[in-house]
Amino acid sequence: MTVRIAIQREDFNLAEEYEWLRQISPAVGAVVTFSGLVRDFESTDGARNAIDSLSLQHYPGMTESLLQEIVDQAMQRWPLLGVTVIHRVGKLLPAEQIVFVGVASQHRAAAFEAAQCVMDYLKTRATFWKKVDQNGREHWVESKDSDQVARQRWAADD
Amino acid sequence: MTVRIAIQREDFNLAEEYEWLRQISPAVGAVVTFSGLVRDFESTDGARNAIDSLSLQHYPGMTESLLQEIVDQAMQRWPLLGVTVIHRVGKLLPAEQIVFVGVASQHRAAAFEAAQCVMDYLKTRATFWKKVDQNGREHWVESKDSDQVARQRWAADD
Amino acid sequence: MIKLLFFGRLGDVACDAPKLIEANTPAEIRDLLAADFPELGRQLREPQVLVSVNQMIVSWNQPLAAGSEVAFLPPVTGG
Amino acid sequence: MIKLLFFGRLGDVACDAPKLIEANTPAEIRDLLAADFPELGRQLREPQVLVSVNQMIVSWNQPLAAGSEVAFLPPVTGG
Repeated sequence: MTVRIAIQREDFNLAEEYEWLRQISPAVGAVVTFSGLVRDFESTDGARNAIDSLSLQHYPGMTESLLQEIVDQAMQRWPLLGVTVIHRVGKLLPAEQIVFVGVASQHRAAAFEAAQCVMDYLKTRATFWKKVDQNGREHWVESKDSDQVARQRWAADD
Repeated sequence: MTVRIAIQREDFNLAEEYEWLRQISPAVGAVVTFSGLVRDFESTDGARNAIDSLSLQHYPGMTESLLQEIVDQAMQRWPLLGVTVIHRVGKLLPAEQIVFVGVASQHRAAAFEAAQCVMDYLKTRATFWKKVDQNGREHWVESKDSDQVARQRWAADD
Repeated sequence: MIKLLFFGRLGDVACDAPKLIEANTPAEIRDLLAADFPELGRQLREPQVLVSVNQMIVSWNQPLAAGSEVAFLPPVTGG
Repeated sequence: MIKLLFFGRLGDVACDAPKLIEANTPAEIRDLLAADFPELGRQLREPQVLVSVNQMIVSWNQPLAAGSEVAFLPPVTGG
């Protein structure tokens, strides 16, 4: 089992991450990747407001431990061969990549479920905070109830 | 909504497929990719037998229609922005890519679920047949009950 | 005439079977083939084997028009 | 002394708040801050706000050792 966790300002390269995951073992039969991108708008109370940029803050040290804990839980639950989690911080423009989760496994069900579970936990537990810049006015993003609900799907492991 | 379906002998390039999906719209917030790879062994009755190669046969014309139908069903069920399905045919060696499913959506839940659903249907409905070459002896792969079970998760749409 | 196609493992046992035949339903084709090719007939009767006419899955009693393409499909194993 | 960290929107309202303080529990820190910075005090009392000591989420009554790092965490919004 091979794990790579990174929190970085720089962009990541999906092709490199995928090649790393698929070569972990000749037993890899399934690789699932998730990439989160900055949308060009924010939905607030049903309205769509264009955004200029996002700024991502995190709690250095604690974030790394939490991501490791989330990955450890996924490894206990599914037979995985490799997991990668990358999260960017700093200023990000629309269409940029924010987050990557990649999972390699023998079979597809484990790879799909583990990737989705890691994302659901990351969204609700990892210490990142997002600020939106709209036309020079900044505000912090509110957390979403739907993310809490998504995480509860995996609650057997809590 | 943009769809790309291909059945081909040639390999595919995950990076190109991903770039195509992420640029479909500035509203894309989530891209999920699934890649299926040829494992270097086959599990039969609990035993692991090394394989030399796979040969993939399909029913030209019918396979394309079935894949289109599977994608159409996913589009009706989830708010998707783009879907790609690529399946290779012919002779494939261990570690080679067999199948790609990519889904772009505004939100991650739709992208994850649609990608997994498309794969589960593809496994049980699309007209592909796999032959294994083990040490010069060929045999056709048996279908797996677990794939039928996986598909039944989405049965509300059947 | 009806055009016949055999996929997957059915292709191996249908090597010597005719690829064109006269018949009114897929079930009749199956019976005709079983008479001359008992192993093929046995496999075509397995409940998991599906039949398509002009690339649509149909019942074994579907009436056939001249020129139809009938395919015999063992359980699929792609992906 | 206890080192204080404020994340997300709490960082904005804690601009002028001290970053070092003497206290026995996170709850006591909250009360001390609320006395001088009412808006910060109000936000720290919101039930979704969590507190960590040395990067572990703890209860508000966790006893603090000298040199601890206490962080106030609004609901996370990464990913």
